[in-house]
Amino acid sequence: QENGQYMPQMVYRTGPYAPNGIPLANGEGDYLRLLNERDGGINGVPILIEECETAYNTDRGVECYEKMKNGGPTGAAQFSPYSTGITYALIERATADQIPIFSMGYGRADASYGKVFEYVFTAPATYWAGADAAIQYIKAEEGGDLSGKKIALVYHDSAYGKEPIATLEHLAGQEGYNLSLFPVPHPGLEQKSTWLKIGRQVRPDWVIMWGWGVMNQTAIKEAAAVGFPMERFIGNWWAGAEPDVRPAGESAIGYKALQFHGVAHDLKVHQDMKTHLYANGKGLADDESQVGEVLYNRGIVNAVISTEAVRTAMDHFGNKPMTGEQVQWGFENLNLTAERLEALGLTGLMSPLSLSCADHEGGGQARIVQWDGEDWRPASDWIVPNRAGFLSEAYEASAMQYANEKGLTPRDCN
Amino acid sequence: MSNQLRIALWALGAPVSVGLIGLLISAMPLIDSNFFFTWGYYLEVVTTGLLTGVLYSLVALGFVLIFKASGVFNFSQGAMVLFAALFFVGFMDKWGLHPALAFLLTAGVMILLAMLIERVVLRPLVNQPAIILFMATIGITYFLDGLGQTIWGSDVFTLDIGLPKDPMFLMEGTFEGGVMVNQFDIVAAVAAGAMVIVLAFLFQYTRIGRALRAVADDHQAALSVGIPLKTIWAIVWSVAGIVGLVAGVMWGSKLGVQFSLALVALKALPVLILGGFTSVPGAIVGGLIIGAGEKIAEIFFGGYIGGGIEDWFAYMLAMVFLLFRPQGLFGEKIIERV
Amino acid sequence: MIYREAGQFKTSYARDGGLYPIRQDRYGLIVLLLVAVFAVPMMSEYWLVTIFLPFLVMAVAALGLNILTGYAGQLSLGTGGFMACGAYAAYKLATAFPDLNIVLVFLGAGLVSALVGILFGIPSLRIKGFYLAVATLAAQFFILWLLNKVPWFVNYSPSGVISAPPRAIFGDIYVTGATATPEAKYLFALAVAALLALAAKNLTRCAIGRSWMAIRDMDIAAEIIGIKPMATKLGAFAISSFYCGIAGAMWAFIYTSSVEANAFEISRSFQVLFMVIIGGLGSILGSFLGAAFIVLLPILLKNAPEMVGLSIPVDVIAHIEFMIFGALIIFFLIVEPHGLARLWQIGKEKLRLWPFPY
Amino acid sequence: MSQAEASPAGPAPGEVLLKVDNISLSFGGVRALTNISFDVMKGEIRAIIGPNGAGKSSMLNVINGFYHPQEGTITYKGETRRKMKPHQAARTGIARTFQNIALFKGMSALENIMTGRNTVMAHNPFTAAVYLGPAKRSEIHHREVCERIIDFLEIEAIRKTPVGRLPYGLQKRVELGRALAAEPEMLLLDEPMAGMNLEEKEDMCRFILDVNEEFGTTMVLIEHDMGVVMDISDRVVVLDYGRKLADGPPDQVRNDPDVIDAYLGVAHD
Amino acid sequence: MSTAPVQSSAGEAPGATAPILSVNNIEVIYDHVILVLKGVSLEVPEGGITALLGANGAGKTTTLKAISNLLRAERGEVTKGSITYRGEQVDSMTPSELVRRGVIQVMEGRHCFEHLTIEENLLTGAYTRKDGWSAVKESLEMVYHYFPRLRERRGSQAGYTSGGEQQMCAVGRALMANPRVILLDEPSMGLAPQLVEEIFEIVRQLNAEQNVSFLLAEQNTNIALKYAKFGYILENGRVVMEGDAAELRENEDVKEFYLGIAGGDRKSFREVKHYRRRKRWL
Ligand SMILES: Nc1ncnc2c1ncn2[C@@H]1O[C@H](COP(=O)(O)OP(=O)(O)OP(=O)(O)O)[C@@H](O)[C@H]1O
Ligand SMILES: Nc1ncnc2c1ncn2[C@@H]1O[C@H](COP(=O)(O)OP(=O)(O)OP(=O)(O)O)[C@@H](O)[C@H]1O
Ligand SMILES: CC(C)C[C@H](N)C(=O)O
Ligand SMILES: [Mg+2]
Ligand SMILES: [Mg+2]
Repeated sequence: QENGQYMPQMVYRTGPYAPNGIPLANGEGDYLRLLNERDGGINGVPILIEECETAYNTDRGVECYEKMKNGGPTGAAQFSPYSTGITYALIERATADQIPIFSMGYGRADASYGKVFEYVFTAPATYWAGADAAIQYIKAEEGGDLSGKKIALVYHDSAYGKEPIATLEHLAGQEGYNLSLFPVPHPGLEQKSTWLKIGRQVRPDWVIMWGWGVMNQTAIKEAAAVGFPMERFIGNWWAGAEPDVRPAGESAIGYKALQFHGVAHDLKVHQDMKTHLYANGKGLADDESQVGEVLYNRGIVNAVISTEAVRTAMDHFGNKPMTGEQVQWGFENLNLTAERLEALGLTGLMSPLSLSCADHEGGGQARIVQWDGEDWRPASDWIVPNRAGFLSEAYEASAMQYANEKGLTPRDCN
Repeated sequence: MSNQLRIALWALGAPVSVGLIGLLISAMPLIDSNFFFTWGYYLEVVTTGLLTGVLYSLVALGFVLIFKASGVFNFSQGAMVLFAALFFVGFMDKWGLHPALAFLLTAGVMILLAMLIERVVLRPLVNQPAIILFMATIGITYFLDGLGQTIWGSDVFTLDIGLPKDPMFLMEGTFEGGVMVNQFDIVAAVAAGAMVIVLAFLFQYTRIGRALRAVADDHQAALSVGIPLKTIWAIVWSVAGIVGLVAGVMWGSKLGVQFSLALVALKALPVLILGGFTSVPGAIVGGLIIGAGEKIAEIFFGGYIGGGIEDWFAYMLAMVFLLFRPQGLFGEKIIERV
Repeated sequence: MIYREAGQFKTSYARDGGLYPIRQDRYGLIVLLLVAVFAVPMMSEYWLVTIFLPFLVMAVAALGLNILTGYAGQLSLGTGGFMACGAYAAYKLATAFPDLNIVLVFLGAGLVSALVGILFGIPSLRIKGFYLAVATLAAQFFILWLLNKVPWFVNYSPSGVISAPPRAIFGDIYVTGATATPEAKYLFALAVAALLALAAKNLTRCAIGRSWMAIRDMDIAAEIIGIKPMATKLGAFAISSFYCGIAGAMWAFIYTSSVEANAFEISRSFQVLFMVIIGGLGSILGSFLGAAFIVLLPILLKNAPEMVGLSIPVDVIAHIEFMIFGALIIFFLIVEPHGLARLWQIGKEKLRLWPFPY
Repeated sequence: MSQAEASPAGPAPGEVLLKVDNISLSFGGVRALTNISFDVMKGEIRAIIGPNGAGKSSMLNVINGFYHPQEGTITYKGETRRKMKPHQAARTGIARTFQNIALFKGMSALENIMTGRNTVMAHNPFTAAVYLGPAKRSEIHHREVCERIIDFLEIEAIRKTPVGRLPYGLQKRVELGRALAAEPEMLLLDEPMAGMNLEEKEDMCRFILDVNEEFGTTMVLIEHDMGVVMDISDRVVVLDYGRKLADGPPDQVRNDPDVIDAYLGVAHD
Repeated sequence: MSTAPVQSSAGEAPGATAPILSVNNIEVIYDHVILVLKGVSLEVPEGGITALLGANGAGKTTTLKAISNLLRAERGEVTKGSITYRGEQVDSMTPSELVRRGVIQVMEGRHCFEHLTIEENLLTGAYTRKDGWSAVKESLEMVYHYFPRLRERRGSQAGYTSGGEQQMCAVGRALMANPRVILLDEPSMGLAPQLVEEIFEIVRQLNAEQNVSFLLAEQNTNIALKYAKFGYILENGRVVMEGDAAELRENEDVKEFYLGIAGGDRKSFREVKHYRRRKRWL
């Protein structure tokens, strides 16, 4: 068997979510390839890359997991399922198999509580943190007072879309706004009634969307069709990429979205991609111009965090392929400082991050960006989610409930 | 009762029932003081529903054609819509062809496809039970989904044939805020309507039409009187393919062209059973009822039970109608004899 | 030559009515079971968990649908909905009564689904054929919606995801939950599937099965010779949903361990329908063959290029897999519209005549 | 053939088993039956004849509850009924065969015949699923009954053949077997001999007569072969365009000028 | 039988005139395993009426379907031998081509189009005709003339007509194609006695006036031999006897097994006390 660090990728390049899944997978894959091409792998250990198609489908995700978990000399370093549903399905298995699940900006928010969820990592921000950031932004836009305002949540009617509800409800109690909920059944092709109701009856001050796939572009089109102002329409970070706005054309101009990383096209990492991969025809994307798109960048970020976790582990355990258990250690001791990011050519794309045994989220920040018809432009500063306050309490409470149900005893992190 | 008569009755009865339902709903604020109702809004909901319904009909139409003509429940209609749309945008975007040319070329592709399906799938399966043919069309579905995407990829294509997209406000004098309708929907509805009328004529009043119905009843007997199944099937599937193309263009410019487009077929199924598998006008009437019904239900009542009820509501609505007319509103009566 | 029944005389109706009147078949089955019990668990975890488990679970679902569609002739696309019922009912039962034996949990889940099945079977008294098929989609969509909407079903978990609590049989052999070994899960699923298959075989070879088939083949004539359409159809719905419910519970508890309602969406219903049709309508064996075909084929297709050393991008593989899958469905239908089970039977007939062609 | 009326030994003649009174049935504009009345005595073979489309089959459908007449009553075993579901009628002892063979195509001959016994078999899904025990006993018991019917109809060789593959004549025979399996008191036969050759018709007649003699089963028979009708029936009703044209013993009917006109064409010997 | 003009000699001996249809030693298998015809040969002379007789399951229907190429739709196939129509191999033609060239089959068991009205059923019969609406109309009138009952029920859906009416419809539908050769499969089944006579009269008339050839599978041996000129007897997938209709009628075996008049008189059905021991030519 080939020697190297086995880094399997779960991707969806087919099915209803393919338009969003493809750039994600390309970004992640390209970064891994870049490391191999440019640096000969991680700390000299080549990366063994394998893709498995899940079609954003939970049982195929499980199948991929089972197929790949023992790959390579040491088994899978980590899994990034790119689906909240798959994440849920894998948490127990992966914990039993001692393989980290890296659910970056999705999955179970309470998994940030590392004492219970040893093998799950949520860096840099969870949905709960995201929801909080969105409300903070709205509050600022409304001049600091939300009481009596109407906010609507349009969400993918699945485990994913339901994640922010509790947070938004909690904040509604605190801030005094009115929350109305609009579930959109998968895959979200038909949203006429949702938007007729929003645009002509409820007429909320703001709409937040937790959407994915076609649902996003359909929502933007329908919102435009009922004349809802794009400036007051905020998607979460999975509803704020080029495939979501481009199909809506002109009408998407002004649409906003939450991001946990920056917008950037010409960082060093992108240049490297072009010179080391695309110049030799080794890039995954059809076209060089796709390097630097939002989801592509997100794929890079995902790969950066996971490979840096591997590197951290290697620094500790030695430069050889790491086992899942060792990578878990790497994640928990990951400290991506500004300098490190600069060295990786990522300044502007990522903010610093530091994880620990107890905190698997790492303190990421979020910002609002806006679509101008050509590109995304920052529309706010970096927002710090209220982790010091209610969020960490909520994580702990929810995680403890999980522990109780499963009969787990939280570990001691000191 | 003849179909013509029934259609006339519907034409009269529909506005009346829309009004009556409106009256009923307008009484809701008596029960729930937060209930939102204005006549303008109600009309908006109804028109939106009707216009969406017509688009469902357009997809349902493809099903009807093939069912009527061969007794095959063509599950691949949705895939054909996607396939046609993929080729259409593919020709436009990747090859840079003029829309009209792309349309013609795609129509050609669909005809080719129809001939292929006839040769490879239908001919060897002649005289097999309906469920087997149904299954075969599911096979076709997979094949087309795979083929279309292998050729053109699974990205979203934006399909813009220059139809207007902005909302339009009617009757602003009568209702506060006017009644908002979508121009695009109107264009689509007109196209669908025209299509239906032409097809209804073609199939009801020509020699071919009769032969098609004969084939649907009994393949073997149709063969025995000399009806060339080969040609008939190639024709029908071609027409269904072209209907699929039109539906693909309409839905594609609404939703963008990508995999999920095939799923609009699921929205056409309740339309289909409500109208009756065998009736072209039924597809339209069914579409209107389902479209308006599901929108009214979702918008006015969905909130009470958590929302997102459209999908099953359409099916339930269709089922309720079926309990009274098991063959659908305009379907051919199911013959029960010993 | 090998397959000769000559010389095997049946001297009583009891023997003739036996499960496998022909000796070769009987021995074949025993060997198969022995292999399944002793040899298969030696295979790799990957095989057990991603191939054999879903195969067994889906085979149970296919048995259920085959009873309804293959035997009783009621075309249904609501299988996913009934499976979901079973999964959620099992979850509720298991969490509400932590001490309840897992076998009873499964039975209970089956019964709940059976009730739901009866409810959604009522339209079948009036609606037939494809109209019924589309009407059963109402069940499919409604059940999923309901499970998604009412938090009680998921014990108020905000995500709507249920995950199987660990449960054991014979005291300490865990068959569900994270600590259960793949072997234990597999053997448990095997036992459930085998028992259910036996029960299905029994049901279909006696009076009940005959009344189902009568309704399927010619409902009016069946009624005229005295078969009660209502009892028969609803009975078929009930038993079919019972099977599907257990399959759903197995899916949630043994196979994926955690599900959201979406796991049972419409494509699941279609998947089961494929199994039934490809395997053979009205055949118990067919349910298994169909399930094997539909579960194995995609995995095979997905891994085939790798096995022969080709590296093709996953999306291209996925698309080609679609195409091949579709083409194979059509191919098999053309070769034998009555399914794999019939192909098997014809094969046997040929063997019997061998070496003569007919 | 002069002994037509001399009913063979059987239950006391004269006892009316079935009486239809003033039955009228129409479908939209089509009047299938107009004011039909006749009766069937216990143990007799009663033929219904008439031109095509006269309403014969419809009459049988009325008797076993498949069609519901707009007017008129049916009195069966002394009980008058108006509307009844076919399966209820079957449970009162009425069995039938069909003009267009209505066998269950997916089953073997034996299974078809066993299905005929459904009205007398228990249906308990729980015991059936386990099979051993009560279900098995019942299966075997009923199987024996059916095997007797199979012997009687001389179709031993095809008992395991799927009926779809059988030639027409044998299918008709299996259908008769299925009806007999219900041990009916009254058997409605709709053209049981259509599509048979002479030899097979003779066999069929023999079966009908034997059943009639042995079990005293009352028969209502529709047939276009006048030879058969005149030879084996006790009394004949003639329908024409939904009306009753004549009713009486074969000899009388065959010489009735109206009947000759409307149906027989020429006097039949 | 006074009308038979010039061609009356056509049926004398097959082969004397070129046969319009000839079946040479064909073998038919259903479902790849069920061998049904084991070498059947027969000929239909131009302008002849040929009867195909035999017990149930002998293979009459199968033979007809092999000729009209409908076998494929039943998953049956001709594995040996050949069938020619006017010297051309039939198996290269689709059923619809055959109909266009004048060979049409009336299928056993009626097979009407249930959802079409009687009149629409009849009109589908004229699908392949190219000679204009008025000619079709004429044929329609002719069919209605033959079967007045059909005229009465012209507007009813065929599925709701009586068995006999459907049989008339099936025969009428074939006549609408204006065929040269008609393969009639049990035309008399389910018809009232006077209609049976009528159907055969129609056969004779078409044969005599328009020189239409017939291949006739019939259980009613009596009447079939009365109208046919030549007959074949099929048993178990083989032709066991053939000859002029008149000859066959005199044959003792035929008399006994098919006509039921062995030893002089016809027996009453009531008196057939013993079951006949079947004698078969094997
Ligand atoms: N369900 C129905 N709907 C409409 N018309 C019907 C229906 N059933 C029977 N008819 C009509 O009623 C008349 C009588 O039909 P029926 O089947 O009773 O005739 P029959 O005497 O059995 O004729 P045959 O000897 O041809 O079988 C026919 O004209 C038929 O078309
Ligand atoms: N589709 C089929 N599949 C299998 N076997 C068949 C099929 N059709 C006919 N057979 C068999 O072929 C044999 C000949 O049948 P065929 O219908 O040709 O007989 P026939 O002479 O027309 O009889 P009948 O007088 O009953 O119509 C029969 O034994 C029958 O069981
Ligand atoms: C890319 C995905 C992780 C986003 C997705 N909608 C989810 O399941 O959370
Ligand atoms: Mg009749
Ligand atoms: Mg025949």
